[in-house]
Amino acid sequence: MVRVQAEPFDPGQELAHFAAGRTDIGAVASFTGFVRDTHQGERILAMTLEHYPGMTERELERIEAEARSRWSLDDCLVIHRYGRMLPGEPIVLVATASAHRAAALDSCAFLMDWLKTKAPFWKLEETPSGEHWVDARESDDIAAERWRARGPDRVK
Amino acid sequence: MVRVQAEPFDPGQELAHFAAGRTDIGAVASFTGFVRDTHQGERILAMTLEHYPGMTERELERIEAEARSRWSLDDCLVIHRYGRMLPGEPIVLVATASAHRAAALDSCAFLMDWLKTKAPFWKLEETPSGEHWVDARESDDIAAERWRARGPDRVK
Amino acid sequence: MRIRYFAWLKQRTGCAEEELDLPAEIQTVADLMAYLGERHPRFAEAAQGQGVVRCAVDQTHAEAAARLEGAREVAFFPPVTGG
Amino acid sequence: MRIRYFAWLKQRTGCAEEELDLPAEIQTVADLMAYLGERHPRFAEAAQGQGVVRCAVDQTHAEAAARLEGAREVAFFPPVTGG
Repeated sequence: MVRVQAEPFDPGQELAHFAAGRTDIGAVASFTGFVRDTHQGERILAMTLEHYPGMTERELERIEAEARSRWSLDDCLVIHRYGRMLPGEPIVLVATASAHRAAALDSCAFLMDWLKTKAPFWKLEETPSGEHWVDARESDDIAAERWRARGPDRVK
Repeated sequence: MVRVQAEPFDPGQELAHFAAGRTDIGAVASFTGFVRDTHQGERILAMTLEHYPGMTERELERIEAEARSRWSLDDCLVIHRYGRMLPGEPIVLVATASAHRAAALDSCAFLMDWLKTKAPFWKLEETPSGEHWVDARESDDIAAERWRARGPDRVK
Repeated sequence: MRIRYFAWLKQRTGCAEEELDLPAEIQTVADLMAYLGERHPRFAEAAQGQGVVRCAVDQTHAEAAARLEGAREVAFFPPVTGG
Repeated sequence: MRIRYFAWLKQRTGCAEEELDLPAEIQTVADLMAYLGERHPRFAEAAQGQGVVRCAVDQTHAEAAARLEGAREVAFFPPVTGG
Protein backbone atom coordinates (compact mmCIF):
# COMPACT_ATOMS: atom_id res chain seq x y z
CA MET A 1 0.00 0.00 0.00
CA VAL A 2 1.10 3.52 -0.81
CA ARG A 3 0.16 6.66 1.15
CA VAL A 4 1.18 10.21 0.26
CA GLN A 5 0.11 12.67 2.94
CA ALA A 6 0.75 16.04 4.54
CA GLU A 7 -0.13 14.75 8.03
CA PRO A 8 2.61 13.52 10.37
CA PHE A 9 2.70 9.79 11.04
CA ASP A 10 4.10 7.64 13.83
CA PRO A 11 6.47 4.97 12.42
CA GLY A 12 6.26 2.81 15.57
CA GLN A 13 2.47 2.78 15.43
CA GLU A 14 2.42 2.12 11.68
CA LEU A 15 4.79 -0.82 12.16
CA ALA A 16 2.71 -2.15 15.06
CA HIS A 17 -0.23 -2.40 12.66
CA PHE A 18 1.79 -3.61 9.68
CA ALA A 19 1.22 -7.31 9.08
CA ALA A 20 -0.40 -7.54 12.53
CA GLY A 21 -2.28 -10.69 13.44
CA ARG A 22 -0.64 -12.76 10.71
CA THR A 23 1.21 -15.96 11.54
CA ASP A 24 2.64 -16.77 8.10
CA ILE A 25 5.16 -13.91 8.05
CA GLY A 26 8.70 -14.64 9.21
CA ALA A 27 10.35 -11.31 8.53
CA VAL A 28 9.53 -7.60 8.51
CA ALA A 29 12.09 -5.03 7.41
CA SER A 30 11.58 -1.29 7.65
CA PHE A 31 13.26 1.98 6.84
CA THR A 32 12.33 5.38 8.25
CA GLY A 33 13.81 8.64 6.98
CA PHE A 34 13.82 11.70 9.26
CA VAL A 35 14.49 15.42 8.83
CA ARG A 36 18.01 16.07 10.20
CA ASP A 37 19.01 19.22 12.04
CA THR A 38 22.15 19.71 9.94
CA HIS A 39 23.09 19.22 6.30
CA GLN A 40 26.58 19.76 4.93
CA GLY A 41 27.52 21.66 8.07
CA GLU A 42 24.58 24.04 7.96
CA ARG A 43 21.77 24.14 10.54
CA ILE A 44 18.36 23.10 9.22
CA LEU A 45 15.41 24.97 10.74
CA ALA A 46 12.76 23.20 8.66
CA MET A 47 12.30 21.22 5.47
CA THR A 48 9.53 21.55 2.90
CA LEU A 49 8.82 18.64 0.56
CA GLU A 50 7.25 19.68 -2.72
CA HIS A 51 5.80 16.89 -4.84
CA TYR A 52 3.87 16.26 -8.05
CA PRO A 53 0.37 15.23 -6.93
CA GLY A 54 -0.93 12.37 -9.01
CA MET A 55 2.43 11.38 -10.44
CA THR A 56 3.81 10.76 -6.93
CA GLU A 57 1.17 8.15 -6.17
CA ARG A 58 1.51 6.51 -9.58
CA GLU A 59 5.28 6.37 -9.36
CA LEU A 60 5.25 4.92 -5.83
CA GLU A 61 2.69 2.32 -6.91
CA ARG A 62 4.92 1.36 -9.85
CA ILE A 63 7.90 1.00 -7.52
CA GLU A 64 5.85 -1.15 -5.14
CA ALA A 65 4.68 -3.34 -8.05
CA GLU A 66 8.30 -3.74 -9.18
CA ALA A 67 9.34 -4.87 -5.67
CA ARG A 68 6.46 -7.36 -5.54
CA SER A 69 7.46 -8.77 -8.93
CA ARG A 70 11.10 -9.24 -7.83
CA TRP A 71 10.49 -10.71 -4.38
CA SER A 72 7.80 -12.84 -2.82
CA LEU A 73 6.27 -10.28 -0.42
CA ASP A 74 3.35 -10.85 1.92
CA ASP A 75 2.85 -7.15 2.47
CA CYS A 76 4.39 -3.82 1.55
CA LEU A 77 3.84 -0.30 2.87
CA VAL A 78 5.18 3.05 1.67
CA ILE A 79 4.24 6.29 3.45
CA HIS A 80 5.75 9.57 2.23
CA ARG A 81 4.93 13.02 3.55
CA TYR A 82 4.92 16.33 1.72
CA GLY A 83 4.72 19.89 3.06
CA ARG A 84 6.71 21.51 5.86
CA MET A 85 8.39 19.47 8.62
CA LEU A 86 10.78 20.09 11.49
CA PRO A 87 14.02 18.27 12.39
CA GLY A 88 13.26 14.92 14.01
CA GLU A 89 10.00 14.43 12.11
CA PRO A 90 9.66 11.30 9.93
CA ILE A 91 9.50 11.95 6.16
CA VAL A 92 9.20 8.45 4.78
CA LEU A 93 8.48 4.91 5.99
CA VAL A 94 8.98 1.76 3.94
CA ALA A 95 8.07 -1.66 5.37
CA THR A 96 8.15 -5.08 3.74
CA ALA A 97 6.98 -8.47 4.99
CA SER A 98 8.02 -11.87 3.70
CA ALA A 99 8.43 -15.46 4.79
CA HIS A 100 12.22 -15.04 4.75
CA ARG A 101 14.66 -12.36 5.81
CA ALA A 102 16.61 -11.79 2.60
CA ALA A 103 13.42 -10.93 0.67
CA ALA A 104 12.28 -8.48 3.36
CA LEU A 105 15.67 -6.75 3.75
CA ASP A 106 16.56 -6.59 0.05
CA SER A 107 13.14 -5.36 -1.07
CA CYS A 108 13.17 -2.66 1.62
CA ALA A 109 16.57 -1.37 0.39
CA PHE A 110 15.36 -1.60 -3.21
CA LEU A 111 12.20 0.41 -2.50
CA MET A 112 14.23 3.19 -0.85
CA ASP A 113 16.81 3.28 -3.66
CA TRP A 114 14.16 3.51 -6.37
CA LEU A 115 12.03 5.96 -4.42
CA LYS A 116 15.08 8.22 -4.02
CA THR A 117 15.63 8.44 -7.79
CA LYS A 118 12.09 8.10 -9.21
CA ALA A 119 9.45 9.50 -6.85
CA PRO A 120 8.81 13.18 -7.73
CA PHE A 121 9.68 14.90 -4.45
CA TRP A 122 11.95 17.92 -3.99
CA LYS A 123 13.39 19.11 -0.69
CA LEU A 124 13.59 22.79 0.20
CA GLU A 125 15.72 23.46 3.29
CA GLU A 126 15.24 26.46 5.56
CA THR A 127 18.58 27.49 7.08
CA PRO A 128 19.73 30.56 9.02
CA SER A 129 21.16 31.89 5.71
CA GLY A 130 17.95 31.37 3.75
CA GLU A 131 16.16 28.70 1.71
CA HIS A 132 17.98 26.18 -0.50
CA TRP A 133 16.72 23.46 -2.82
CA VAL A 134 18.61 20.26 -1.97
CA ASP A 135 20.79 18.92 -4.80
CA ALA A 136 20.33 15.32 -5.93
CA ARG A 137 23.15 13.04 -4.87
CA GLU A 138 25.03 11.07 -7.49
CA SER A 139 25.34 8.23 -4.96
CA ASP A 140 21.56 7.82 -5.12
CA ASP A 141 21.75 7.12 -8.85
CA ILE A 142 24.50 4.59 -8.25
CA ALA A 143 22.47 2.92 -5.48
CA ALA A 144 19.43 2.63 -7.78
CA GLU A 145 21.57 1.38 -10.67
CA ARG A 146 22.79 -1.70 -8.78
CA TRP A 147 19.26 -3.16 -8.89
CA ARG A 148 19.02 -2.67 -12.62
CA ALA A 149 22.21 -4.68 -13.13
CA ARG A 150 20.87 -7.53 -11.01
CA GLY A 151 17.52 -7.77 -12.71
CA PRO A 152 14.65 -9.73 -11.19
CA ASP A 153 15.83 -12.15 -8.53
CA ARG A 154 12.89 -13.78 -6.87
CA VAL A 155 14.05 -15.23 -3.57
CA LYS A 156 12.11 -18.27 -2.49
CA MET B 1 22.29 -2.00 23.20
CA VAL B 2 21.72 -5.75 23.50
CA ARG B 3 18.83 -7.41 25.35
CA VAL B 4 18.33 -11.17 25.74
CA GLN B 5 15.02 -11.95 27.41
CA ALA B 6 12.29 -14.53 27.89
CA GLU B 7 9.55 -11.85 27.99
CA PRO B 8 7.65 -10.95 24.83
CA PHE B 9 8.34 -7.51 23.37
CA ASP B 10 6.42 -5.18 21.08
CA PRO B 11 8.54 -4.22 18.03
CA GLY B 12 6.39 -1.16 17.23
CA GLN B 13 6.78 0.16 20.76
CA GLU B 14 10.51 -0.57 20.85
CA LEU B 15 10.97 1.29 17.56
CA ALA B 16 8.85 4.20 18.80
CA HIS B 17 11.37 4.62 21.65
CA PHE B 18 14.45 3.88 19.56
CA ALA B 19 16.37 7.06 18.81
CA ALA B 20 13.34 9.07 19.99
CA GLY B 21 13.74 12.78 20.57
CA ARG B 22 16.92 13.02 18.49
CA THR B 23 17.17 15.41 15.55
CA ASP B 24 20.58 14.35 14.21
CA ILE B 25 19.44 10.98 12.88
CA GLY B 26 18.41 10.77 9.24
CA ALA B 27 17.77 7.06 8.92
CA VAL B 28 16.49 4.14 10.99
CA ALA B 29 16.44 0.61 9.61
CA SER B 30 14.89 -2.34 11.39
CA PHE B 31 14.38 -6.05 11.05
CA THR B 32 11.91 -8.16 13.03
CA GLY B 33 11.84 -11.95 12.91
CA PHE B 34 8.64 -13.80 13.82
CA VAL B 35 7.66 -17.40 14.56
CA ARG B 36 5.95 -18.72 11.41
CA ASP B 37 3.03 -21.16 11.45
CA THR B 38 4.63 -23.47 8.87
CA HIS B 39 8.15 -24.68 8.09
CA GLN B 40 9.01 -26.89 5.14
CA GLY B 41 5.34 -27.73 4.72
CA GLU B 42 4.79 -28.78 8.32
CA ARG B 43 2.53 -26.93 10.75
CA ILE B 44 4.32 -25.29 13.67
CA LEU B 45 2.42 -25.31 16.96
CA ALA B 46 5.15 -23.56 18.95
CA MET B 47 8.86 -22.81 18.91
CA THR B 48 11.31 -23.01 21.81
CA LEU B 49 14.57 -21.08 21.60
CA GLU B 50 17.36 -22.57 23.69
CA HIS B 51 20.41 -20.39 24.21
CA TYR B 52 23.75 -20.29 26.02
CA PRO B 53 23.27 -17.73 28.81
CA GLY B 54 26.31 -15.52 29.16
CA MET B 55 27.81 -16.40 25.79
CA THR B 56 24.68 -15.13 24.02
CA GLU B 57 25.04 -11.64 25.47
CA ARG B 58 28.80 -11.57 24.85
CA GLU B 59 28.41 -12.72 21.27
CA LEU B 60 25.64 -10.21 20.49
CA GLU B 61 27.74 -7.43 22.04
CA ARG B 62 30.68 -8.45 19.85
CA ILE B 63 28.46 -8.39 16.76
CA GLU B 64 27.12 -4.96 17.73
CA ALA B 65 30.69 -3.68 18.26
CA GLU B 66 31.67 -5.03 14.83
CA ALA B 67 28.75 -3.19 13.19
CA ARG B 68 29.68 0.04 14.99
CA SER B 69 33.28 -0.30 13.80
CA ARG B 70 32.20 -0.81 10.17
CA TRP B 71 29.54 1.90 9.95
CA SER B 72 29.02 5.24 11.59
CA LEU B 73 25.98 4.45 13.74
CA ASP B 74 24.19 6.80 16.10
CA ASP B 75 22.37 3.99 17.83
CA CYS B 76 21.94 0.25 17.64
CA LEU B 77 19.48 -2.13 19.32
CA VAL B 78 19.33 -5.92 19.35
CA ILE B 79 16.57 -7.75 21.24
CA HIS B 80 16.44 -11.55 21.10
CA ARG B 81 14.02 -13.76 22.99
CA TYR B 82 14.55 -17.27 24.33
CA GLY B 83 12.05 -19.80 25.68
CA ARG B 84 8.72 -20.92 24.21
CA MET B 85 6.77 -18.77 21.72
CA LEU B 86 3.74 -19.17 19.48
CA PRO B 87 3.35 -18.44 15.75
CA GLY B 88 3.10 -14.70 15.12
CA GLU B 89 5.24 -13.77 18.14
CA PRO B 90 8.41 -11.74 17.50
CA ILE B 91 11.70 -13.55 18.16
CA VAL B 92 14.26 -10.91 17.30
CA LEU B 93 14.44 -7.18 16.62
CA VAL B 94 17.45 -5.36 15.18
CA ALA B 95 17.37 -1.59 14.71
CA THR B 96 20.12 0.77 13.54
CA ALA B 97 20.24 4.55 13.32
CA SER B 98 22.58 6.66 11.25
CA ALA B 99 22.83 10.00 9.50
CA HIS B 100 22.48 8.26 6.13
CA ARG B 101 20.38 5.45 4.73
CA ALA B 102 23.06 3.12 3.35
CA ALA B 103 24.74 2.84 6.76
CA ALA B 104 21.42 2.08 8.50
CA LEU B 105 20.23 -0.49 5.93
CA ASP B 106 23.57 -2.24 5.42
CA SER B 107 24.39 -2.49 9.14
CA CYS B 108 20.91 -3.88 9.88
CA ALA B 109 21.39 -6.64 7.26
CA PHE B 110 24.90 -7.29 8.58
CA LEU B 111 23.71 -7.64 12.19
CA MET B 112 21.06 -10.18 11.17
CA ASP B 113 23.48 -12.18 9.01
CA TRP B 114 26.09 -12.39 11.75
CA LEU B 115 23.53 -13.04 14.47
CA LYS B 116 22.17 -15.96 12.40
CA THR B 117 25.57 -17.67 12.25
CA LYS B 118 27.23 -16.60 15.53
CA ALA B 119 24.70 -16.05 18.32
CA PRO B 120 24.25 -19.29 20.29
CA PHE B 121 20.52 -19.93 19.85
CA TRP B 122 18.88 -23.18 18.78
CA LYS B 123 15.29 -23.57 17.62
CA LEU B 124 13.12 -26.49 18.67
CA GLU B 125 9.89 -26.76 16.71
CA GLU B 126 6.73 -28.36 18.05
CA THR B 127 4.75 -29.93 15.19
CA PRO B 128 1.76 -32.32 15.07
CA SER B 129 4.28 -35.13 14.47
CA GLY B 130 6.51 -34.22 17.43
CA GLU B 131 9.47 -31.99 18.31
CA HIS B 132 12.31 -31.26 15.87
CA TRP B 133 15.51 -29.27 16.23
CA VAL B 134 15.76 -26.90 13.27
CA ASP B 135 18.73 -27.52 10.98
CA ALA B 136 21.11 -24.66 10.21
CA ARG B 137 20.75 -23.32 6.67
CA GLU B 138 23.77 -23.24 4.43
CA SER B 139 22.40 -20.00 2.93
CA ASP B 140 22.93 -18.33 6.32
CA ASP B 141 26.66 -19.11 6.17
CA ILE B 142 26.82 -17.71 2.66
CA ALA B 143 24.96 -14.56 3.75
CA ALA B 144 27.39 -14.03 6.64
CA GLU B 145 30.40 -14.75 4.44
CA ARG B 146 29.67 -11.87 2.04
CA TRP B 147 30.49 -9.37 4.82
CA ARG B 148 33.82 -11.04 5.51
CA ALA B 149 34.81 -10.65 1.86
CA ARG B 150 33.93 -6.96 1.91
CA GLY B 151 35.81 -6.15 5.07
CA PRO B 152 35.27 -2.89 6.90
CA ASP B 153 33.61 -0.30 4.71
CA ARG B 154 32.85 2.75 6.74
CA VAL B 155 30.20 4.77 4.93
CA LYS B 156 30.44 8.48 5.58
CA MET C 1 -1.06 21.37 -23.72
CA ARG C 2 -0.48 21.97 -20.03
CA ILE C 3 3.15 22.54 -19.05
CA ARG C 4 4.15 22.28 -15.37
CA TYR C 5 7.34 23.25 -13.56
CA PHE C 6 8.52 22.03 -10.19
CA ALA C 7 11.04 23.02 -7.50
CA TRP C 8 13.56 25.68 -8.58
CA LEU C 9 12.50 25.46 -12.24
CA LYS C 10 9.39 27.43 -11.22
CA GLN C 11 11.72 30.26 -10.22
CA ARG C 12 13.37 30.06 -13.66
CA THR C 13 10.08 30.33 -15.57
CA GLY C 14 8.21 32.50 -13.07
CA CYS C 15 5.21 30.16 -13.15
CA ALA C 16 4.11 26.75 -11.85
CA GLU C 17 2.13 25.93 -14.96
CA GLU C 18 0.98 27.34 -18.31
CA GLU C 19 -1.42 26.27 -21.07
CA LEU C 20 0.17 26.41 -24.52
CA ASP C 21 -1.00 25.74 -28.06
CA LEU C 22 2.11 24.21 -29.55
CA PRO C 23 3.15 24.60 -33.21
CA ALA C 24 2.81 21.35 -35.15
CA GLU C 25 6.58 20.95 -35.51
CA ILE C 26 7.01 20.39 -31.75
CA GLN C 27 6.99 16.61 -31.71
CA THR C 28 9.38 15.46 -28.98
CA VAL C 29 10.36 16.42 -25.43
CA ALA C 30 13.60 17.88 -26.85
CA ASP C 31 11.61 20.03 -29.32
CA LEU C 32 9.42 21.26 -26.47
CA MET C 33 12.42 22.11 -24.27
CA ALA C 34 13.94 24.22 -27.06
CA TYR C 35 10.59 25.95 -27.63
CA LEU C 36 10.14 26.69 -23.91
CA GLY C 37 13.73 27.94 -23.75
CA GLU C 38 12.77 30.73 -26.16
CA ARG C 39 9.91 31.81 -23.88
CA HIS C 40 12.00 31.48 -20.69
CA PRO C 41 15.71 32.26 -21.17
CA ARG C 42 16.57 31.09 -17.65
CA PHE C 43 14.86 27.75 -18.38
CA ALA C 44 17.07 27.43 -21.49
CA GLU C 45 20.12 28.02 -19.30
CA ALA C 46 19.15 25.16 -16.96
CA ALA C 47 18.24 22.90 -19.89
CA GLN C 48 21.81 23.16 -21.19
CA GLY C 49 23.18 21.32 -18.14
CA GLN C 50 23.46 17.55 -18.62
CA GLY C 51 20.66 15.80 -16.69
CA VAL C 52 19.63 18.95 -14.80
CA VAL C 53 16.12 19.20 -16.27
CA ARG C 54 14.04 16.03 -16.14
CA CYS C 55 10.69 15.47 -17.81
CA ALA C 56 7.47 13.55 -17.31
CA VAL C 57 4.84 13.13 -20.05
CA ASP C 58 1.38 12.51 -18.63
CA GLN C 59 2.95 11.78 -15.24
CA THR C 60 5.43 9.19 -16.50
CA HIS C 61 9.20 9.79 -16.64
CA ALA C 62 10.24 10.51 -20.24
CA GLU C 63 13.55 10.93 -22.11
CA ALA C 64 14.37 13.83 -24.45
CA ALA C 65 13.54 11.68 -27.50
CA ALA C 66 10.04 10.75 -26.23
CA ARG C 67 7.20 11.80 -28.58
CA LEU C 68 4.47 14.15 -27.38
CA GLU C 69 1.65 12.94 -29.62
CA GLY C 70 -1.59 12.78 -27.63
CA ALA C 71 0.03 14.08 -24.43
CA ARG C 72 -2.08 16.35 -22.25
CA GLU C 73 0.40 17.32 -19.54
CA VAL C 74 4.17 17.66 -19.67
CA ALA C 75 6.19 18.46 -16.54
CA PHE C 76 9.78 19.64 -16.09
CA PHE C 77 11.71 19.36 -12.86
CA PRO C 78 15.21 18.94 -11.41
CA PRO C 79 16.43 15.47 -10.32
CA VAL C 80 14.22 14.25 -7.46
CA THR C 81 15.41 14.49 -3.83
CA GLY C 82 12.73 12.80 -1.72
CA GLY C 83 13.02 9.96 0.77
CA MET D 1 36.81 -28.40 33.63
CA ARG D 2 33.15 -27.86 33.05
CA ILE D 3 31.80 -29.32 29.79
CA ARG D 4 28.40 -28.15 28.48
CA TYR D 5 26.18 -29.50 25.73
CA PHE D 6 23.38 -27.68 23.91
CA ALA D 7 20.38 -28.51 21.72
CA TRP D 8 20.31 -32.09 20.42
CA LEU D 9 23.85 -32.80 21.61
CA LYS D 10 22.39 -33.02 25.13
CA GLN D 11 20.31 -35.96 23.91
CA ARG D 12 23.49 -37.59 22.57
CA THR D 13 25.37 -37.31 25.87
CA GLY D 14 22.37 -37.61 28.19
CA CYS D 15 23.47 -34.55 30.15
CA ALA D 16 23.52 -30.74 29.84
CA GLU D 17 26.84 -30.43 31.66
CA GLU D 18 29.50 -32.38 33.46
CA GLU D 19 32.61 -31.58 35.55
CA LEU D 20 35.68 -33.49 34.37
CA ASP D 21 39.30 -33.73 35.52
CA LEU D 22 41.05 -34.09 32.19
CA PRO D 23 44.25 -36.10 31.67
CA ALA D 24 47.24 -33.83 30.95
CA GLU D 25 47.49 -35.02 27.34
CA ILE D 26 44.17 -33.33 26.43
CA GLN D 27 45.49 -30.04 25.08
CA THR D 28 43.21 -28.96 22.24
CA VAL D 29 39.50 -28.90 21.39
CA ALA D 30 40.11 -31.82 19.01
CA ASP D 31 41.76 -33.84 21.84
CA LEU D 32 38.79 -33.11 24.09
CA MET D 33 36.26 -34.14 21.44
CA ALA D 34 38.02 -37.47 20.99
CA TYR D 35 38.12 -37.98 24.77
CA LEU D 36 34.43 -37.14 25.16
CA GLY D 37 33.63 -39.46 22.26
CA GLU D 38 34.93 -42.36 24.34
CA ARG D 39 32.60 -41.43 27.22
CA HIS D 40 29.62 -40.79 24.91
CA PRO D 41 29.56 -42.99 21.77
CA ARG D 42 26.64 -41.04 20.28
CA PHE D 43 28.62 -37.81 20.71
CA ALA D 44 31.49 -39.41 18.79
CA GLU D 45 29.08 -40.27 16.00
CA ALA D 46 27.96 -36.62 15.68
CA ALA D 47 31.55 -35.37 15.94
CA GLN D 48 32.46 -37.36 12.80
CA GLY D 49 30.19 -35.17 10.64
CA GLN D 50 31.97 -32.21 9.07
CA GLY D 51 30.95 -28.99 10.89
CA VAL D 52 28.14 -30.68 12.84
CA VAL D 53 29.64 -30.14 16.31
CA ARG D 54 30.76 -26.61 17.09
CA CYS D 55 32.72 -25.51 20.14
CA ALA D 56 33.14 -22.52 22.41
CA VAL D 57 36.00 -22.17 24.92
CA ASP D 58 35.10 -19.87 27.81
CA GLN D 59 32.10 -18.61 25.80
CA THR D 60 34.05 -17.73 22.68
CA HIS D 61 33.73 -19.66 19.39
CA ALA D 62 36.78 -21.94 18.97
CA GLU D 63 38.17 -24.14 16.19
CA ALA D 64 39.28 -27.77 16.65
CA ALA D 65 42.93 -26.70 16.90
CA ALA D 66 42.29 -24.18 19.72
CA ARG D 67 44.25 -24.87 22.91
CA LEU D 68 42.48 -25.49 26.20
CA GLU D 69 45.16 -24.21 28.58
CA GLY D 70 43.55 -22.17 31.34
CA ALA D 71 40.01 -22.77 30.06
CA ARG D 72 37.30 -23.19 32.67
CA GLU D 73 34.28 -23.99 30.50
CA VAL D 74 34.06 -25.70 27.14
CA ALA D 75 30.74 -26.02 25.31
CA PHE D 76 29.69 -28.17 22.36
CA PHE D 77 26.66 -27.47 20.20
CA PRO D 78 25.24 -27.87 16.69
CA PRO D 79 25.37 -24.92 14.22
CA VAL D 80 23.27 -22.07 15.62
CA THR D 81 19.74 -21.42 14.33
CA GLY D 82 18.54 -18.25 16.06
CA GLY D 83 17.21 -15.04 14.59
